[in-house]
Amino acid sequence: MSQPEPETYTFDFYKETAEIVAESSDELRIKIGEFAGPLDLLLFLIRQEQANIFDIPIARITDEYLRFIRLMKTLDIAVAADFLVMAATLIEIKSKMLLPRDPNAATEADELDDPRQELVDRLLEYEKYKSAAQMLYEKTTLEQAVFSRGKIESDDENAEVSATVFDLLTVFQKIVARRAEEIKMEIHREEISLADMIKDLRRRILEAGEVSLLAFFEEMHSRRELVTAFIAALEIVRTETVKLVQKKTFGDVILRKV
Amino acid sequence: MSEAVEEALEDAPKPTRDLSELVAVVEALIFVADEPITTKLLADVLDEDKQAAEAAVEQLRQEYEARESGLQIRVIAGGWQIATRTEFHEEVRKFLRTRPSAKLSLAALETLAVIAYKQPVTVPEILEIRGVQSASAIKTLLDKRLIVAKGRKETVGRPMQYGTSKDFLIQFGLKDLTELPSIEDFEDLVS
Amino acid sequence: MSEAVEEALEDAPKPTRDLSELVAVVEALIFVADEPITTKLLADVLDEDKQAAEAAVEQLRQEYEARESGLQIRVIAGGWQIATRTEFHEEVRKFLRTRPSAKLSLAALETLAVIAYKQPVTVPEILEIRGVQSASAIKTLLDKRLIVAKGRKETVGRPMQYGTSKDFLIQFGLKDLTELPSIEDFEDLVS
Repeated sequence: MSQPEPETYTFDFYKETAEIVAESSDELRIKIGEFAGPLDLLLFLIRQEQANIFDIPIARITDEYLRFIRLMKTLDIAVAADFLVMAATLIEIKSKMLLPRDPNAATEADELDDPRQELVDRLLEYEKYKSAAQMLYEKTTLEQAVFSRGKIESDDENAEVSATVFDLLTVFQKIVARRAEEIKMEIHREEISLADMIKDLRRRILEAGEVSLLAFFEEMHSRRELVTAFIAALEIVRTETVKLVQKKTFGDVILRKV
Repeated sequence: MSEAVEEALEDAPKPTRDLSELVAVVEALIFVADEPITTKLLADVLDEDKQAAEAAVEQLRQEYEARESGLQIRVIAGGWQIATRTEFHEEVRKFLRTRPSAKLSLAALETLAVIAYKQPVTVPEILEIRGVQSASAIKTLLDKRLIVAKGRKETVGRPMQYGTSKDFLIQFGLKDLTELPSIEDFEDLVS
Repeated sequence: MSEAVEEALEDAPKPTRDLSELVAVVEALIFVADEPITTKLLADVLDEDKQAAEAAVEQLRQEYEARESGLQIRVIAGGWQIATRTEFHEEVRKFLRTRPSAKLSLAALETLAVIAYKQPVTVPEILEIRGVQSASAIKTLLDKRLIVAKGRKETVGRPMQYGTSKDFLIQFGLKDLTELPSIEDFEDLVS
């Protein structure tokens, strides 16, 4: 698949799920929908490369994945952290694959030790639910062709809401919020620029040797600041001698001075 | 649908439905309508002549009569409607009375939410939180046995305190009160 | 209903309805019910055996099939319901001026699939399978009443568990959860 710059991606789960188009040569944004998560993106890349899921060309896929992440500047932040975790996982697998194999180890044990194995298992497990989601989508589409009766008189006698515990909580929260409205206070915070964010992060990594990404993100006060923090982290990994380390799957990602 | 397509459809010949098909689709439309539906509206929606629509409804009405069903097709307020037959009103009324009802008005639901999360709580305290009088909602909740009196509060006027009942736990599928979702459970979801 | 009344009813002779009368009254009740009505509830309201009610509904269902009506009798979410036939969806939609309701996002559908197959399931367990935070998807599913809280898991932090609701069955046209294909069936599709 050779596509000229600017890059344009489309993919089709059911129609209209994700399409990433270039608005200008250097600014890309998500037009419709989004990848449902890092595993979804990974499956897309593997398919795009026409690679075998049981023998993932990890170096190529990792490069593609990181390139993609850089493009997704305007990505929703809650998702971004998970995408970064996956980036760290891929980098870790890639580096393990580069390690010379122990010549004394038996071939069979080697296969068991394939650093890609855990990821493949997760992808296969995930893909089952992705297919199940597609099945649900088809069912609900079919069901939308069936209609139940219109309102009749006796319905009005019962025109009340049927409540669940979730309703209790949301209703309670709304009441509390309604009261809090009266004592609302606006707190304005100064927005920090990307350059300052990068400077600050760089200084902290140099001073402490490492910085927890999660802790760094948690300090942010607004969605905007989070976006800036996320881009700053990507920039630092790209331009500085800093690497992403993850101690265990789903664990925190650490930015560490090399 | 683009305008061009719509125009093309308007010029298109009338749909060719035979009577039985027309009767069936007329039945579906009367069934989903919230209010009695006129023959003219039926004809318009189906792109049929008014006479054809008229004939179809009449055919449908006769079929309902002939098969001695529990339902009837009737004219009311100038339109057609499906309704239960009068012979079965006793059973219908009995069903409507006994149907399970975990349903609450919004006022009752709000009051119940406050009582569930703040129990034991007095009427003045509920007023303080909701900002509106809750007397009739409290009566409804007591009638439905969702709340119970929990003794008096040792304060000025010794107001009665309320809390949720065992029936409340059963109706909301809770083992005990600790199973009520907390604000923390939904903090991420609601933000 | 008080115990005395119940006993009186039990001693009372069963009502003497012939099958066609029973079919008709069952039709009336399914029609007025605002959600799918179970065979048991039908039998209770009519003071009939469950088998008799069952036979009547089945008879009714076959009659609807045979007369090629615009409507169908079907089982959904464990109960009986009258609904339009799929063939007429275009005309019905045109009449109601509705579009197919907003699609769930990919993330919400995936989360729903995990919850449907793994229920009761906690938020961290969903994260493990999807590899991504699912909070906003869960919020959407709760708002749409497709999922409900199912108590707490007795583990560290006692996290809330989720499962699918009756509305889920209704909106996805399922009789019950066993109608879902087994998750292992999707393995073959995985390349």
